[in-house]
Formats: sequence, structure tokens, C-alpha cells
Amino acid sequence: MHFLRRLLYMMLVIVGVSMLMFVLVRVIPGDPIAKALGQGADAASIKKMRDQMGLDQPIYIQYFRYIEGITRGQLGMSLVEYRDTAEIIKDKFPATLELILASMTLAVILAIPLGVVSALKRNSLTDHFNTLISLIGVSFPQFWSGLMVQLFFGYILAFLPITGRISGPPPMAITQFFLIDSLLTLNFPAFWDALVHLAAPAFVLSLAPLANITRLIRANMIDEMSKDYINVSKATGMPQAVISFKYMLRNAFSPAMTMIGFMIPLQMGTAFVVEQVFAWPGIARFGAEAITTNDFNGAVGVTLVISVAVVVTNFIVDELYGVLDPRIKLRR
Amino acid sequence: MNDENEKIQVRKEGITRGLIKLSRNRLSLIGASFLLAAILLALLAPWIAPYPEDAGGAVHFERQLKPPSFSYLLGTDESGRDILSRLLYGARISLALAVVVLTIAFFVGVPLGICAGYYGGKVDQVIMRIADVFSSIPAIVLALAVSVALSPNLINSMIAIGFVWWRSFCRLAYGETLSIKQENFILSSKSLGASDLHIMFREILPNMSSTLLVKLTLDAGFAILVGTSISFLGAGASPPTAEWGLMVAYGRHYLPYAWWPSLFPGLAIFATVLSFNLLGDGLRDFFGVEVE
Amino acid sequence: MKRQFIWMTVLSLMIGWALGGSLQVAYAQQKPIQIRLGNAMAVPGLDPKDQTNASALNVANNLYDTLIYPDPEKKYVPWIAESWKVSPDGLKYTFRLKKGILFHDGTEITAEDVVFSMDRITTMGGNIATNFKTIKPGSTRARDKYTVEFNLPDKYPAFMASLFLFKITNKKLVLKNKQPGPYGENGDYGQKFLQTNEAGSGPFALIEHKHGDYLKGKRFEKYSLTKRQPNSVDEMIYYFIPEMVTMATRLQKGELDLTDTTIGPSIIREMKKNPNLVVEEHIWPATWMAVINNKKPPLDDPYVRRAINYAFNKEVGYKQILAGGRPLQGPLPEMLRECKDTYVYPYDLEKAKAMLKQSKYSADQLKEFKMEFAAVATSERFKQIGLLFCSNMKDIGLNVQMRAVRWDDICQAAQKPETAFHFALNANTAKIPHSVAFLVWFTPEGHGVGYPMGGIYYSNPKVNELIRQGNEAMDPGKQSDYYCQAQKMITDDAPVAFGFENIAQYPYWRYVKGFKFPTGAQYFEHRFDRYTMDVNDPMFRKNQGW
Amino acid sequence: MSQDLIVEVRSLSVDFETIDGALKVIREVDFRVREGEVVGIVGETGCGKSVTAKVFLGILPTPPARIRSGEVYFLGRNLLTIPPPERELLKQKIAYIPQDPTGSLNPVFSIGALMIDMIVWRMSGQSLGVYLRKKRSPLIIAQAENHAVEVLAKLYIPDPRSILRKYPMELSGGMKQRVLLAMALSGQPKILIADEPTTALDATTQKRTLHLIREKMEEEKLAGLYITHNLGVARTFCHRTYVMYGGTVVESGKTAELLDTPFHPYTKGLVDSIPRLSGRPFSGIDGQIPDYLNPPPGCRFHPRCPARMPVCGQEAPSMVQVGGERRVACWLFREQT
Repeated sequence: MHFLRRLLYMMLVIVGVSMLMFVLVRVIPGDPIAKALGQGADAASIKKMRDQMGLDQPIYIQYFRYIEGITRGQLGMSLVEYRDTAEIIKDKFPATLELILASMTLAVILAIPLGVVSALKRNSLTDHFNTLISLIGVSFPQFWSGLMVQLFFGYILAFLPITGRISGPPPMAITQFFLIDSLLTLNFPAFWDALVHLAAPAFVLSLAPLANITRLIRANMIDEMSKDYINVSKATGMPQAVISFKYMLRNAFSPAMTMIGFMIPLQMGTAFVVEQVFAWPGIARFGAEAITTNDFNGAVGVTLVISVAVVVTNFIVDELYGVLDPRIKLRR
Repeated sequence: MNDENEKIQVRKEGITRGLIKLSRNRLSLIGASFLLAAILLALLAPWIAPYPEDAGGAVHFERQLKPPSFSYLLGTDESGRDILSRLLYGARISLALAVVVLTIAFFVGVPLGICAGYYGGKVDQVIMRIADVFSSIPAIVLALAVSVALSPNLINSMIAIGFVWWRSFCRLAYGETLSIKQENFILSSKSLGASDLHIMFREILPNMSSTLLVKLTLDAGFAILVGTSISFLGAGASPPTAEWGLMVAYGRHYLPYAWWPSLFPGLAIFATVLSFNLLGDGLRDFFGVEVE
Repeated sequence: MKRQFIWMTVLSLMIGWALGGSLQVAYAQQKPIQIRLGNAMAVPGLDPKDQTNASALNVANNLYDTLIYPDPEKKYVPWIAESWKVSPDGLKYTFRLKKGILFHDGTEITAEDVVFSMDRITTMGGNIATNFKTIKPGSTRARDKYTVEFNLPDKYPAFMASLFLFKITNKKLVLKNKQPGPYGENGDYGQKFLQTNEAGSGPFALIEHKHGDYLKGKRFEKYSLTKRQPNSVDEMIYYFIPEMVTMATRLQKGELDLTDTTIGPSIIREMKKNPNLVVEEHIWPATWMAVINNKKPPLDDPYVRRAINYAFNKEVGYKQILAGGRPLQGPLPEMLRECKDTYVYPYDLEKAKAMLKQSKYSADQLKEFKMEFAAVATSERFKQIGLLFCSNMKDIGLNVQMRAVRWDDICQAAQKPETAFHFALNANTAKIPHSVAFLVWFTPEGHGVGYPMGGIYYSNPKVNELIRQGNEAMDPGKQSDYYCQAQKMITDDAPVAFGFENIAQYPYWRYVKGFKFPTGAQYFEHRFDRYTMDVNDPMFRKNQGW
Repeated sequence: MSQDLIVEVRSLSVDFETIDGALKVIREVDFRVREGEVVGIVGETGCGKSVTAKVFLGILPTPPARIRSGEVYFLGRNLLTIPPPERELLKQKIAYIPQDPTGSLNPVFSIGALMIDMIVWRMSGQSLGVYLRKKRSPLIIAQAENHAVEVLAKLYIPDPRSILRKYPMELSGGMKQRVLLAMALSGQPKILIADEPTTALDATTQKRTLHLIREKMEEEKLAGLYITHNLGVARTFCHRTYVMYGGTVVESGKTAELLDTPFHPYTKGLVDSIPRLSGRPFSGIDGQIPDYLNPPPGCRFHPRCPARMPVCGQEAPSMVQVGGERRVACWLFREQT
């Protein structure tokens, strides 16, 4: 029941998004069709094309046609790449997903020890240091930190590639995740290749979530410390390691789960800049181009996909939260 | 027992207590002072900038990409303009952006949030669902789309970001209202027949002021981040405006041979955002409020 | 039961891995000779009817082929066409095609295809069409399987030269893939198909195109127009790299073999130090000019326009922003210019102010005008020249604001005098080696074409007449005479702010052989069927992993 | 010190560091617990009972707390000075029942998980490595689970196996308290420290739980340290009792005597207020517990003391023996020595 309600509500939001974006891009000035037909296209053929794409009908008709198109798995022709936006997204989404997942994993892995340690060493120098770090982490303009990473690791130390996802031939496509595919096909050169390409953008992208998660975990850990159950487990002689990294962390981490959910939209947004800087062939880069070049189908398509991703992740995260923290399950 | 005749300690009260807390938090003091400095520099830019004309249309290709030196403390950019001067003028833009964005966001978001929280039911549903729609699109993406729709320029990008930002204030105000609504003094003044408007804006609003203040401080930084990002992507300020994001966008083309045109503007953004965060963090502890 | 499952999975996994491994090995064994070219601009679409930017032209030249081929001495030589003749009145061009020239799908090129290609261009429009404006759809005929005849309504001396842009397209293939569209039984004329596919007969066949990322083509084995030399290129890869620096770094790292001309002088200077890199420098036959919308006040006043020409500091432009070059003498690049003594506006603020005094607008009035200078947002050099121009204008009290605009928007705006920008920077490259290609923009014929130059809207009856006479004149000497006078007149009216020609710098690795700088028909320098690689050069082995 | 002593605390002083300065919470507290003896600590809430216990258990968060002076001996070893591993080992001989059972069980783990962790840890002799290895072996886990079941069964918990699968918030308060007791007793403790174990429970459960605790302590021959503000409970439960006020021990002695003939004015006050205990305790004495930031000079009770004397405000009285077990810190009883 609860599940169904959530699902319904998800649909609602997504429809809302599609409407919002649809209206937004359709009011963009300038005639995209003239561009699509190429310069010097005569008025007649432009008119024809407009009719063909139904741009002269009232906006709500256009909207319904668009939705109907979606049901057929079409998102309309992109004026940037001259093919159906759905195809483009199919091609480019894995790249973005790989990037974001990598960054989030990196963030979580680093955040847990940082958070726990700075909570245990509360008000110590380490702690202040960590707080500062976490504040710094969220203060970087990622397009700039991206450039600086390129400058330092790409040019000065010259051991990371500057841009792109891979320089050699890509591995045989199975999951579309280069790291995984290359491993499955024992294609280790490609794996290394993909890895070094992934490293810099993933790192840049992970800074903000790393900071936020560390911060949250620290705060929660400190709350947990004052809980009676800590006293009891201490009194029963349980070792500090188990207490802080198992008992407290489990309590402290489940709220962080939701935080991670909230981070996803931010990450998707940040990817727009990061993929630009690192010429990462993902949907974010395409989306940025589509939006800034009046490619209305591309723009709506990408935004739609992204917001679906966002909503779904939040949904999953909530469910997971329930698993990690029985209190939630019981409350339902 | 010696400690009984130690010197009498006085219990600190209210503000003094807070101030001590705040002063203990050196970081936020640093942040605050940097911001103050930034604002001053921004205001005084025309008088203190070594080459004020460089912030405008002036170009001096004969001295393009000169590394930092005594005459050009932070070097010159691809058109031979003094980077320091442009940074100073850029500060005006970034701060203005923060102000504009937050004003829009505040005056749209907070009232909506309070209404939703106060009336509940249908109003709540409608407003908050809309807020959900907005918050399921990443801020940068939506802002980008809006500012392109309004035809890209500095002002439009500010408006666009504001248009995107209201949602988070709405959420915050909504949550706060829900909790404050339950307080006795609200119920009592309701029973005394105070008008809804009075309750919402004379009684509920003041009670979330500290939270909002913290939120404003923290978001100022992020607003600047989004703003510069949008300019970087080419949907914001257009040349020759001395906008920090734009400066980085142009400077990047001369890496690694000339690092200064992209390094310093980025540092400026970073420092500003950081100090907003430091200050906001301090205020958060000061008021003991939680703002996600 | 459970066990079986485990075994199954283990087994299948192993097979999968083995397969993958073997594939890897297979890949490692065959090593084609690649040429990897760095391009700044992405190719929007592959349709030969609108090769909208340098990259597109470049790619089209390798995927498609033309009736004739540019040649330094004879101007052009037979190619798909083996011979041709022009009717005495100069209105009918008849081409005889070679037999047995194949499209990539193996079908033979016939007159039908040529007719189809021309009709397609003239019907659909698109920026290539501007070179064949006068030809009516349907006026082109196939006399027999191998004979085509083009019928021009009036004389067009640049016709032959224009054919360099006329890419022969595979009729059957296109029509097989047509979609419903506005062109009657031709549907969409295969527009959708040709955006992402290729229907050509060029030396290279398309393998794949990842938009904004790379375009891969492999040598067309049955290509018969150039014979294949040892160590010639098997695979061409265009990488699209908008960031100049990234391009430079990838070249230096050996991830590219050569690049286009976008790398800035500052970086080229570094490259010249590297003995393994060659940097070719040529005066690029292009006219850098600030297009002026002659319809918008105060720019409708020749005195104002002259003033602008005097105030525009060209030297800074080509010396400090570009890699070098020379000021433009009139509307044509040196390479194609008939007369050598056209006037060059020197940088002279006094003269400029004097001119403004004579204009019909008072100084105060002039201050009032808020004018816009459109520079292509994606080009650093354009934006810098824009800034230079604006500050130059400030010096004589003209208020010009630079706007970084997308190329398409400039072209679109140019289509109407009201929308066309006051100024738009343009570097008009000689795609076809003929004056008319440049002069046409200064006649009503060029007005409102979706190209920056289309936004000039300058018209001077005398000029029109002279050009017409030039076109009519059959005798080359006479022709250039007329053109020359026209150029002088245009220069005097200053319908644009004349800029400069620049030095183009082509960096490439020492082992790349066969670069030939074309004369006027640009973008043929990267016809990769003429390129060979010095496979014994250690750098080659290193860069291509041999 | 004599052998039968299990616990001896000597002149313990604890401060709490706050931004206002040091709160002088515990001052010069002494007490001792003999084998098999149950000792009570009574006093108003906030008079430092729990803090004392926490110091003993070594679970007082430091900072903010700071131990200024004193020794805490358990089985003859000073817990404040011995190396941590040894302390941990000793701790296993201490059983602890907290005040609030609800907060004292980790909400996100099942009872089973918690108990098994604890049991396995006890098996693995202070070594994390051993612990983790053991945790991985299903055999050990099964053993531990069985042990857990026995322990629970000992406390008459119905269907222990199902309890192991339950999460804390699925259990009643009394049941939680029993589980905690079970966990506390699952080692071989020498002493049980109960910090107002029943205050959070309703009256009937209180009785049953108390009974249970009593029974178990006798079974296992445990010494006990029972902290409460409820004199009634203290009377029925403790052989000896310490009365604390404002972080200092003001009087001690055999519970019965002490309650029948209280010497210290404060104790008197407490005893007087027993009838009116229900609801708001200690309404017998007006005024409230001292501000630890600037505690009253001299005797900390003197501001509220009916029998106040000038000297009380100047110097703090020291503990004096008044016959047998009785000791009291008050100027009224100076001459009796």
C-alpha cells in the first residue's frame, strides 16, 4: 500500500517535471527549425517542417504528442546530434552513471572513517581540521577544481589524462560500464585506461558529497555517544572499535543514507560542469549543450531522464533506510 | 578543601554566552572578516583597482598573459587586462548575485512554505508537490534552462537561479511552521482570534528567523557557486563583464602555460563561498539550529 | 541441483572470459595505419548539402567525391568526370563521367546520381546551395548513363570552381532510406538518413560517428581515383576537441598525428621547439572582416563606415591575437585578388574622427546609438578580436557592445536586415578559388543568406553592374578588369570593416607525409588518401603503439 | 585495605568543564562495598549519585568530565591508573543495570545480535582479531546463541529464542530491563551496579523487577551498588547506605539505623519527607540543590540547613565516626569524637 502510494507520487512528480521543462524550452526564442533545416532553407520547407513537428499546434497538443511519443520510446529528434534523443541518452547515460557512482562510492568510503574519527576525537585538532576540510569540500567551484586537477595531475605531474573516458579502443559493451566490461573481458589495458580517465573527474565530483557525508556522520556519531546503550555496551566490556564502528555507526549511518539520496540531484547537476571540463561523453555534457543551443527535444529528454533518476534514487534510498533502521519499518 | 575559596565564577547569560561560543569558533570569525573585506573591496573597487578601465571593455593585447609581477600583481589575462582589477569588480557581481538570488528565493519561498505548513490540507499538497517537482531537477540544470529561456545574460541568470532557489526556502519554512504551529502561544493567540496573517507573519515567521538567517548565509555561498557555474557554461554573464566564472572559462584555454588567469578567479570564488560557509557554520552553532 | 547451477555459472564465466581474452588478442594482432586528426569544431551532421563548418567540409571531402579536383597549376583536373565542355553562351555545362567509379555500397556512379545530388541541393537549400543559387531544380539532366548536363539561367563564372563543394550522393541508397517529409515523392530527401549516415564514393567510408567525440572512417578498398601507395592510411579518425589546450597536449602526447589550425600561437611556439613536430605556416586565404549591417543607422552612412575602418586596429589583430598575417586589401584574399593596388585603410584615429565629422550624424547622435558586435561564442580568437574592435570604436566615441553569440544565431539573424547584428565578425575562407564567391556578398544576391556575410545588405548599382559585366565577360583579362573596379568601389564604400588575412599553422608529427597546402579550394589539404606514414619512424611506432 | 573489600573509593573529586567554567560536581567522596554486601546511595536527583557510579564503570565521558583526585579500587586495583586492557578485563566482573531500559538497548540491532556479540567478545580474550574470526564461524555463533538462550531462560523470559530475533522497540519496558539484567549477569560478575533500575517502569513491573534482581544477586552471591532516591527501596534492599548531597557524602551507616535515627539535618529532611514521597520527593526541605559552578562555601548544605551555624558557612565539616558503622559530616557532631 505504502509502496503503491510512493510509486503513484513518483509518477506525479515526473509528469510535473516533464510539463515544466516542456513549457520552459518551448518558450525559448529563436527558430530551432530553421537551424535544423540548415541555413538558406526557404520559408516553405520551414513551414512544412514545423507542421511535421507539430510546432504550430497549441502547446498542450504538442505536449500530448510528446507524451505519446515517449510511450513509443521516442523523445524526439535532437537538433544537436540529429537523431532521436532516446538513442543519444541510451548511448551516453552509462558514462554519466559510471562517473556518479564512482564518485559516490569514493565519497562514502572516505567519509565513514573521517566522520567516525573526528567524532571520537571531538574538539581535538583532528576534528577541527576535518570540519574545515568538510567546509572546504563544499566550497569548491567544481569547474575550477576540475581545471586545477587537470593542471596538476594532467600537465605538471602528467600521469593522468586530461579529458575523455578512454583513449584506446573501448571494451566490448556488456554493462556499458567500462571498468566492469573491461574486467569481464579480461581486457586489463582497457581497464587501466578507463580507470585513469575516471579518476580525476570522479575525485572532483566526490568532494562535495564527501564533505557532507563526513559532516553528517560526525554529528550523528556525537549524538549516539550520549546514548545509554553505549554505556551499557561499554559496561559489558565491548571494545571501543566494535562500539563505534558497529553499534554507533549503524545508527549514525542510516540518516546518512537519505543524505546520499539528496546528494544525487546535486551530483547530476555538478556533472553538467564536470563533464564539460573533462569532456566526459555523458548525458550531462550533452544536456548542457542541448540546453544552451535550444535543442528543445534534447533538453527535455535529458532533464526528464535525470529527474527520473533522482526520484527513483530517493525512493530506493528510503526503502534501504527502512532496511538499515528497523524503527522505520515498524513505524509503517 | 582549597577549591571552595577559588575566585567566584559568574554564569554567562544570553548574548554574551553566544558571543563567547562564537568567538571560540575561530573559523567562523575568519569567514566573517574575509566577507567584510570582500564587501569593502567590492564597494571601493573603482578607487582601489589599479586599472579600473580593465574591468570594462578596455584591451591591451601588447601585454597579454603577463605573469604576476609588481605592476600586475596577479598577472594579465588573454586580452592583457589586469586580473586583480577584474577580480575586484567581479566581487561586486558575485555579491550582487547572492543578494538578488536570495531575495527572490526568500520572498517567494518563505511565504509559500508558511502557508503550506499553516493551512495544511489542499494548500499544503499543491505547494509542496510543486516544490517537489522543482527539487527533482538539479538546481544548475533548471537554472541553466530558465536563463537560456530568458536569453542568456547576467541579470537573467540571477533571476533564473532565484526562480530555482525558492524551493529550498519553501521546504525549510514549511518544516519550521509545522513544528512552531504546535506551540502553545500560537494556539492561545488563535483562540484569542488573531487573524491567520497575523499569526503566520507576526508570530510564526519571527520564530524561524534564526534558522532562516543561517540558511541565508549558507545558501549565499551555494548561490554564487551556481551562478559562476552558469556563466562558466556560457549561459550567464557575457564578455567583457568581469565575472569570476567567465574569467575562469576564458583562462582555461591558456592552461598550463598561463595558469594565473584561471587560478585566481577560481580562488576568489572559493574563498568567498568558503567564508560564507564558515560564517554560516558558526551561526548554526550559535543559534543551535539545524539546516540541511 | 544447487551444485549444477554453480558449475554452470563458473563454466559460462570462464567461457566468457576466454572469449573476451581472445578478442583482445585478435585486436592486438591487426594494426591498421591510422591518421588521427584533432578538430576544434564538432560536425553537426554529415549531410553534404550543408557542410556548415570547417570540420564538416573536411569530413565531406574524405567521405564524398567531386566531379573535378582542385589543382595548383590547372586550377582543376578531371575526377569523377573524365571530360566536360561548356556551350559558347556559357550556360550549358556537359560532363562525361568515368565508368566504373563505385559508391561505398558497390553501386556504380551514374548520371542519375549526379542529377539527383544537384536537385537535392537546389531544392532543399542549405549553405552549399548558395553556390548554385541560380540553378533551377529539375534543370539538370542526364543525357545518358554517363553524361550529365547542367543548365544555368545566366552566366556564372565560378561554376566550375563551385563544383569542389558539389558532393556526388548515392541516389538509390538515399531514396531507400527516405522518411516522410515535405519533398513529395522524395519524402525528406533522405535528410534524416544523411545526418548520421554517408552515401558517398570518397576514399574513406564511414565506420562510426560519435557526435562531439570522434568520427572514424576506413579506407574504401575499391577506390579507384587515386592509386594506393605503400604505407598509406587505412583508418582516419577525427577527434573533436573544443579545448585548444587539450588538443595541443594530446598532439604532443602522440594521441593525435596532426591537428587543424586552431592551436594558438603561444602554444605553437612551444611546439616548434620539438624536433619531432613539423609546423607548416601558410597565409590562409580567408578574409577576416567585421561584417557591417548597412541598413541599420548610423551604419547606413559611408562616412561612419570609413571612420570605423580607420579606427579598427588590424595590426594588433593579426600580430597579437593571431599568429601573424597581413592587412586585407579590399574584399578578396591576396591569393585570388585580381588587382594589386586596392586601398588599405590604415589605423589612423585622426582620419577616423575627420570622417565622423563629415557624416550626417552629429557626434551626440552617434553617442546615442547602442550597437552590438556579434562574435562566435565558441571561438577564443573571435571574442578577443571582438573586444579589440569594441575598444577601438570606443576611442572614436562609438558605443559598441560585444556579444558572444552562437554561430547558428548569427547566421539566422543575418537572414533579415532588422535582425542582423550591427557587426558580426567573420573569417570567410575561400572554399572555391574564385572572386565571385567573395564579391557576391556585396550584391543583392548575397542579401539575407543564412551566413554572417548575408547580413551586409550593401548594394551599389555600379558595383552590381560591374560584377554582372565581369560574369558575362568570357575573356579572363576583361573579367578581372571588371572585378577589379568593383573591388575598388566596394573598398571605397567600406560596407564592412576590412580586417586581415592570417597565417594558418598546421602542426603535425614528422612521420606524417603528404600534407599539401591547397590553393584556394580549402579543406582539401586533409584528403587522407594522399597521406602516407613513415612507419619506420620510432615516434610513429611509439604513438601508434607498434 | 581489608581483603573482603570489593570496591573502595577514596576522596573522589570530579569536575565538569563547561564554557562557564568548572562545575565542581563531586567532592571528596569515599565509599566501600564488601563482598556480598549491597550498598545504597541515596540523594536527590542531581546530587552526583549516577556520576559516582559512572566513574566506577569508567563510562563517564571525559571531557567534559574531569577527575581531579581520588582512587577507585576494584578488587584491589585502582581502575583510574591501571592499563586499559587490564581495566577492560576487570570490567567484565562488573554488571550494570541502567536507569532507562528503552534507551539502553541499541535500537537498530536485534537482541540476539547484541547478546551474541557480547558473548563472543567474552570468549575472545580482549583480541579484536580473535573476535572477528570467531564471529565468522557459524559454530561459535550457534554456541553463543545457545548460551544467550540459557541466560535469558534463567530470568524466566518466555520463549527466549523468539526474543533473540526481536528488536528492542518490540519489547515492553520490563522485558527490556530483564534482557539487560540477563546481559549483565551473563558474565561472572562480582558486583552489580543498579542505577535507579526501576524508575522508568510502572509500579507493578517495578516490584517484579526488584524482586528478580534481589533473587539473582542472592543466587550469584553478588555485591551490589544500588543507586536510588527512593528510601523505601533502599531500606528493603541495602545493608548499608550512603546519603549524598551536592556531590558530597553527608552520612553513612547501616540502612535501618540510618533511616530510623538520622543524624545529619539533610538525612532528617529526607526521612521526614518519606510519607509525602509520592509525587514530588524531598518537599520536606525547602530550597534546591546547590549551583555547582559556585557551590556554597563550607558545608554545601548549609544554605538549606535548619540547624545552620556560623562555622558551616566557613569550612566544610569532615566525616566523623559516630559509633559503629555510622559516619556523618556535620559540625553538629564534632564533639562526639
